[in-house]
Amino acid sequence: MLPDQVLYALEVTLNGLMAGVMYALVALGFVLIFKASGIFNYAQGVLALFAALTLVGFQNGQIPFAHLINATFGTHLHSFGWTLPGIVAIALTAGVMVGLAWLIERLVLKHLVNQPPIILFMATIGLAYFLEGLGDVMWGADIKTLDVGLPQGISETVESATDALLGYGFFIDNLDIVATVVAVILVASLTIFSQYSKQGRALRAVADDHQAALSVGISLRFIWVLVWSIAGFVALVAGIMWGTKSGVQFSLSLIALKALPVLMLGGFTSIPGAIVGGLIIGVGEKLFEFTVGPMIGGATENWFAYVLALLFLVFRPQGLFGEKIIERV
Amino acid sequence: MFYREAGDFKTTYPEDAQTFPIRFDRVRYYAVLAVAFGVIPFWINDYWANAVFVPFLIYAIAAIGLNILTGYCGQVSLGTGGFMAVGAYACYKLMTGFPEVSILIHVLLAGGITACVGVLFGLPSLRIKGFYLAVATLAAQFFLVWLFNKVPWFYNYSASGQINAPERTVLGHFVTGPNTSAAAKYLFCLVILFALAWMARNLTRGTIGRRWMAIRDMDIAAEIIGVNPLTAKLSAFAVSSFFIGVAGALFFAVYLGAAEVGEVFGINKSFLVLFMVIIGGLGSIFGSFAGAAFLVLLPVLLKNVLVEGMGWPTDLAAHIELMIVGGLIVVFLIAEPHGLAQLWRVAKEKLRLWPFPH
Amino acid sequence: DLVVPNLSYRTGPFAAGGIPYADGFNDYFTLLNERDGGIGGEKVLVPECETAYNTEKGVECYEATKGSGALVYNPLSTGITYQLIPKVSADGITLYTPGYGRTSSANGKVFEWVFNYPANYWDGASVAVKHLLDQNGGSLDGKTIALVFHNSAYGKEPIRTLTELSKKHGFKLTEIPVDSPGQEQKSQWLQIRREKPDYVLFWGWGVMNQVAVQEAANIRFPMENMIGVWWSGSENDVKPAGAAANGYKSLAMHGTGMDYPVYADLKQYVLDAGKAAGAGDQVGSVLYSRGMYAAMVISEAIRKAQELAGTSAVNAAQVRDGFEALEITEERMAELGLPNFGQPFAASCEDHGGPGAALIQQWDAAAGKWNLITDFIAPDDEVLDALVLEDSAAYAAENGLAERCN
Amino acid sequence: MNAETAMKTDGYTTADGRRIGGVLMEMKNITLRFGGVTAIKDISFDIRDGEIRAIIGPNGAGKSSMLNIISGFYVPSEGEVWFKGYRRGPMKPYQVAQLGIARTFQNIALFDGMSVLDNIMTGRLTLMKTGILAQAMWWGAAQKEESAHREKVEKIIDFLEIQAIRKTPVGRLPYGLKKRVELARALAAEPKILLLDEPMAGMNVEEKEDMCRFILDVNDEFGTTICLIEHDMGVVMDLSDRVVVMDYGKKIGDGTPDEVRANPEVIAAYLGVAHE
Amino acid sequence: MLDAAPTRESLLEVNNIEVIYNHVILVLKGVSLSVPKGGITALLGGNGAGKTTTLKAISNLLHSERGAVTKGTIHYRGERVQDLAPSDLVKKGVIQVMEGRHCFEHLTVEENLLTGAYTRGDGGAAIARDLEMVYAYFPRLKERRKSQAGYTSGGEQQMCAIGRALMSRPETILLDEPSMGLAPQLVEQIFEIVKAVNEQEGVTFLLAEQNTNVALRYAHYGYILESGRVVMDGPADALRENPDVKEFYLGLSDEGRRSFRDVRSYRRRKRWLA
Ligand SMILES: Nc1ncnc2c1ncn2[C@@H]1O[C@H](COP(=O)(O)OP(=O)(O)OP(=O)(O)O)[C@@H](O)[C@H]1O
Ligand SMILES: Nc1ncnc2c1ncn2[C@@H]1O[C@H](COP(=O)(O)OP(=O)(O)OP(=O)(O)O)[C@@H](O)[C@H]1O
Ligand SMILES: CC(C)C[C@H](N)C(=O)O
Ligand SMILES: [Mg+2]
Ligand SMILES: [Mg+2]
Repeated sequence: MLPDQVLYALEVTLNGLMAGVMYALVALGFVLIFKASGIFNYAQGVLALFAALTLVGFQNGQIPFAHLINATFGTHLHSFGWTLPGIVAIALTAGVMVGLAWLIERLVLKHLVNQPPIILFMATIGLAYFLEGLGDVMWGADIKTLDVGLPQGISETVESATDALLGYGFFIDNLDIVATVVAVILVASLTIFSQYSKQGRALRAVADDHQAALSVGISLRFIWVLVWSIAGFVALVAGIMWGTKSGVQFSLSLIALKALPVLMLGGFTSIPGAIVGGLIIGVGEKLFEFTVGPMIGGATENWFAYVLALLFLVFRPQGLFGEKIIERV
Repeated sequence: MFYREAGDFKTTYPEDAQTFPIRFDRVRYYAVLAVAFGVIPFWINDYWANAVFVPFLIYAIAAIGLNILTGYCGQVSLGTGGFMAVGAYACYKLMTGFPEVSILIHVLLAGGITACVGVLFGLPSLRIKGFYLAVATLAAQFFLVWLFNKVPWFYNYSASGQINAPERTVLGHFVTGPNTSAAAKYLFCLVILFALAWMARNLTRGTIGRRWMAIRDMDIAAEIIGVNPLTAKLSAFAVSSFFIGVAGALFFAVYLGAAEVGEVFGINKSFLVLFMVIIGGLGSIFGSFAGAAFLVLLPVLLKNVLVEGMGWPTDLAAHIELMIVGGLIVVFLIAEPHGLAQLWRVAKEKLRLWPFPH
Repeated sequence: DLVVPNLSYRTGPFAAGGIPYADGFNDYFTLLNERDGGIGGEKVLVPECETAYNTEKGVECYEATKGSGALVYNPLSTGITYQLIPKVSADGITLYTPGYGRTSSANGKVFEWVFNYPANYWDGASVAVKHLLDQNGGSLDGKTIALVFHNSAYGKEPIRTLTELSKKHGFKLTEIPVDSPGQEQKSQWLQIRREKPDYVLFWGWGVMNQVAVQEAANIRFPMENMIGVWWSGSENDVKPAGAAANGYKSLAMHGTGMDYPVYADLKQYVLDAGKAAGAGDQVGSVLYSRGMYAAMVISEAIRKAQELAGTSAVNAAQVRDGFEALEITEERMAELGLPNFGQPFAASCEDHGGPGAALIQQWDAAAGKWNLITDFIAPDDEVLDALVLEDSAAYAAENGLAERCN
Repeated sequence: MNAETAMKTDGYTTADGRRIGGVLMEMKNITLRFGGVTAIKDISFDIRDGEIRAIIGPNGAGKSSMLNIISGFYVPSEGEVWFKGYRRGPMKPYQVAQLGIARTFQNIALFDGMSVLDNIMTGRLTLMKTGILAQAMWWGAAQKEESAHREKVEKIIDFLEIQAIRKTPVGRLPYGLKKRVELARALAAEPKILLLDEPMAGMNVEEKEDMCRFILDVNDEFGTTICLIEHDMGVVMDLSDRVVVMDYGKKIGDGTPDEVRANPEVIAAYLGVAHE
Repeated sequence: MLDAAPTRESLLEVNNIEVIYNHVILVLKGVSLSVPKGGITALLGGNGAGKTTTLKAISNLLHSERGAVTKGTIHYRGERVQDLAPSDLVKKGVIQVMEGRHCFEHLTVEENLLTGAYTRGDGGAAIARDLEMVYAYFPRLKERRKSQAGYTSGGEQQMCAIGRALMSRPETILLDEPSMGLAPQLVEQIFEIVKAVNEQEGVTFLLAEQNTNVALRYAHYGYILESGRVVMDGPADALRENPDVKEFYLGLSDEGRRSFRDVRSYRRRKRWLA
């Protein structure tokens, strides 16, 4: 039998992998948009929050903007009084995300064609603020429980299996297992889409040069609506996972910060990079917290991922699978 | 023809290189100075100082600092909050360690210490570029905040982990602590801002500024024509961090009086200052002022209008405020990606032609 | 008019807790205004200012509202409290921080303007340990207790007391910090799963609460061995975990639920009259009750001040005197429609901290309610008093303050 | 070998009577590979003091890559670069610039955010010395230095006739003027060798004539050695003293314009028909 | 070379347009052009004359540069096209090859070419055939097909940009300085391609060129732009015979071509309108 410390480390590693998958789900949305437009979309986290809020709102039959309406008209509206099954609510929310993508293109991106990346980045931060406010005004800032029927809690199967095998039952969260399956499907299908389809090629062209893309007849509008819709859908998936885990409320948007180091490590433009980066970061930070954390006072996870990614970038400035930064004169 | 430069001829190069080559601008500049130093201190009260002027002055320093790094040298940094924390904690340690030394020296030293830390975290910029660098600077942000939260030496082992600014005076007037008068706070920050802004202007119009801008616009070409990227980038990190450190020190010592690192110097601060720089205008000192003023005033204004004016519940007002701020940022970027400073320049160009359209 | 600003947070990461508290706080004053025409005939104004639980915004709110004749502040944040202590002392405005804030401000000799009765964090830590002592036949020798805490001024508060108590009772204390906001606590709970502490004490707030309860359930930590502070014991914190949260315990400073006579009035004058501060769906919840409790104490202090000053239009200094002379008795609470709601206490020049007793409540997931499982348990003053003296003395020295009340 | 003397000894006189000095720069057996692609294969040639040396060849032949090697941006996979008689060790591009090698770029590389004046001033960065503190204070030294260099730059501005656009941000300039500003920036460095990568692309005849004039004058007045890549054979043949011809990374010709023009291999690979 | 006489039917009609950048910089001051169907029309003029701006105004790429057409109209096949999205214009058959190449750096050469076929719906086989055609025109591209465009040489990028436009099977191509940076042989070759495509496929060309000499040899009609105005236009052969054009744009004086070395003084440009 393996010594305890090794078993613990193994358990931590496994859980790190699972946490990594959860990060990757968020990172994926970033990658998509970056790949397709060179925009570093800070609003991705808020998009996930917004999706989750909308989902819960639909599910519980909440009346959107009830608070605002009540404050202005002195009414007492709260709920339509119905509850929807999870799958219907998810479909409706996906529709909302497409609408949102369309609006974002209309109102924001369209006017910022050909601007330097930092301006676009700032615009997405503005967008993040706006959406955060909108989500709260629409659905209220109180905490909500999200339940679309995903299993949660320790996986008995894994525990008993490992217990029988190693004499120590590993802890794995059922939700994480579901997340892994979903992430694998997402990554595979998105990779195929972007690498081998005509639209995928157009996405990458747009990221390189807006003007040139326009000049060959690629419709930025279409590409952007498409890609923001997909990113919105990915955000919805991330929102469901994280919302199930920790409830739907403001902090959900902060998961974006967990996704950034993943992104750096994997490379901003690589879909598989998001998942590999996620795994490395997940394992890295959990193992670090497990081994070194206790010696230096713990709570290292917030920065460790970043420092790890930073050190890595020093050796490979475009991340693991990112496109090489072209340096020519 | 409201705005004219005709008849303004320069006969020497220094004259041509001055900050406000046009007489009209120069006059306006002196007028602003006169009001800032001669009128406002006599009129200011606690509310105006704390809600508007002091934060504006301090954020302006930070914004100039970040503008040097991001606007002039092209290195996007999201670590501003962390660097401000360095300034604040350095200042705190100095104030408590050497109570007999003047606070002014402490503030400047705090800037110096921040500059050193900034250089350290600037080192990766030699390899890492663009958004990769921007995200990488978050490592500084999170690590520094963690450090100050974790190592009790930094907060003098206080139970809560908070730091409190002891009372200090300059020329016999309190400038820190609860007994500080509004005017003293204001003037102290104003003087420092004035000196730093002047220095920033000098740096950016001279050789070093050109090095920075060359790196910003095209780093490879810059290196080929003889700019050493190492010294250029690191000097930008150093100068920028110095400014940000001073801002952090003032923010803690003069404005807040006490601080808890994760709260005050969190990532939101980084974004806020970056916003100021971008809304104001990248690569423009004036823009830093404009951006700081805009983002300090806007929430105050919105709060007053929405809560007091329209009587909305605070939460609704706060959410709507968020929407408005976010929306305005987007609108501004669309209207003029080069910021308020550019808007101002275009307005001047139009005025010059006025009443003819072109 | 009497101005009692409400520095609340209905937005940001901690809104879920801030909203019910602010609702309770506001509704109680609305009740007084509607039913009694205010306090002593003076209407109470409660201008609200949004802090988002952010210290900087909190200070801004303070500065923005203090000019309007504010009498007392209750910012609902330890961080903001620390910032405001020097400011209120300079400005001469009372700071009331029930169940949070700087613990040593219980020492009225040093903190003239700050009150934190009826209980503070050190009391809480001590009560929790006492409860565990009771359960273990009076000895915790050889046990381990893990403290899972919000990595901020707030979360760090109990550490000093617990360290002291661990020496006294021979248990081993493990500190496990969680960075704000704390929606990812996997490593912390894996650590707990590995180290198997006998008990977990929990100092959380915001999303951190739900995640911790959920994760504790996930690793099948026995819920009845986990005790949260009173800020980690609201319905919001346990409901998301569903049945798994059953048996989770937390401290409480007061009763909860709709079984108090005051709710009849509240319903009549406030809720049904459409004057409720919030959506009205929080009434009777733990945090709503707490907001109401704070409002009740403040209004009683003002009443006392009016009595002392002989005028109903009291100023900030007079209100402070009211706080210092305040006495809340069993009878008074019954009169107010809150019989047995909280512990009776009386303040004095030295004592701004109250008796510090607390209850233990336990979550019944099936019934969806908190059950009180103990009576008020008094803290271990023997240990605490010394600590309070030490900490407040340090503050006095730092700020060159002379002791009062001598 | 005493390179210094070798450099001084040989030399030649051009058809129009200019005296060309010894070898200033020598490329020895340069090979450059990018992954699988070999951009340059074993090329050697020299540049003599005071001459106008052209590099020509079809697209993708490796001409720009050669300039990049000279200016230190690419490191040759094999081979040596000799400058002023010494073998140049591994150097960063900015160190090469400090040796007195300035250049322009095929895809204009101006600093878009700066005015024309500032762009040209950047050319002088290698010559400016005041410290950061002095600059922050704008003390005498800093200001004096600034003015002195400004004067030099103004001369170049006059010389290239771009006075009118001095304060215009370069981003707004049309292509041709940008090329001229780039030349000005390179000239401002007072280089020993000036490397020009297609300085006349995108110009009409008239503008090319102006540009030629500038190049000749620089060469004449300042004695600057010039190494130039150009696709306009008229310009190359008229201006240059000697021409290197590259094709697919190999050198296929080297000599005076007349020799090159007559070289059948060059005609086949590049010129197509014998050029006028 | 002027044997292929274009039809008289005008395909593209630019009527007195004015363009302003950044709300203040007036660049085109009333430019009118008419591009006949099936013809090759050249747009000539010195640096900064406004050739690029004119082409961008036609293809609607201005607004991404903060420029706007503030006056005048642009009609394509009699239809007003000013408010169309650039991609719709491509669908209508107008494609532009931008000045300064603008290849997609991170895409391989082949992928670059394929993006050119983005708007086409006529199936993979046809696209593959055209790809072979482009490779036949530019063998160099075939060699570098798997390299990222960002790492190819200037000339290779230029070929890539032109090939990309051809891939869209356009009706009209707007070519901005196609000869820039290309070896002389290739310049001729490109114009031969232009001619071939024009003659065999009836594609209409509007090209902005600095290389007046070549341009006028291949074009049917020419416009000369100066400081944002059309200062002269006419059939190409007529322009070639014009003494001013000869002197200023073709570099020919009465004695024929001068050596560049012999230009001893800078020549003051004669302005038709200044
Ligand atoms: N950094 C690089 N990575 C990969 N390949 C490169 C790189 N730089 C140049 N090449 C390749 O080397 C070859 C030579 O390129 P170079 O730019 O030197 O050509 P050139 O002679 O200047 O051509 P042109 O006249 O078209 O500018 C080209 O095929 C190019 O694709
Ligand atoms: N984005 C812009 N902002 C401001 N001015 C511009 C902009 N683009 C071009 N201009 C100005 O418009 C004028 C015409 O430029 P344009 O690029 O159309 O000339 P061109 O004829 O194509 O010149 P070249 O042959 O050098 O390419 C120039 O004076 C230039 O300064
Ligand atoms: C005041 C309470 C709501 C608890 C809070 N976390 C604090 O700061 O103490
Ligand atoms: Mg080249
Ligand atoms: Mg052009």
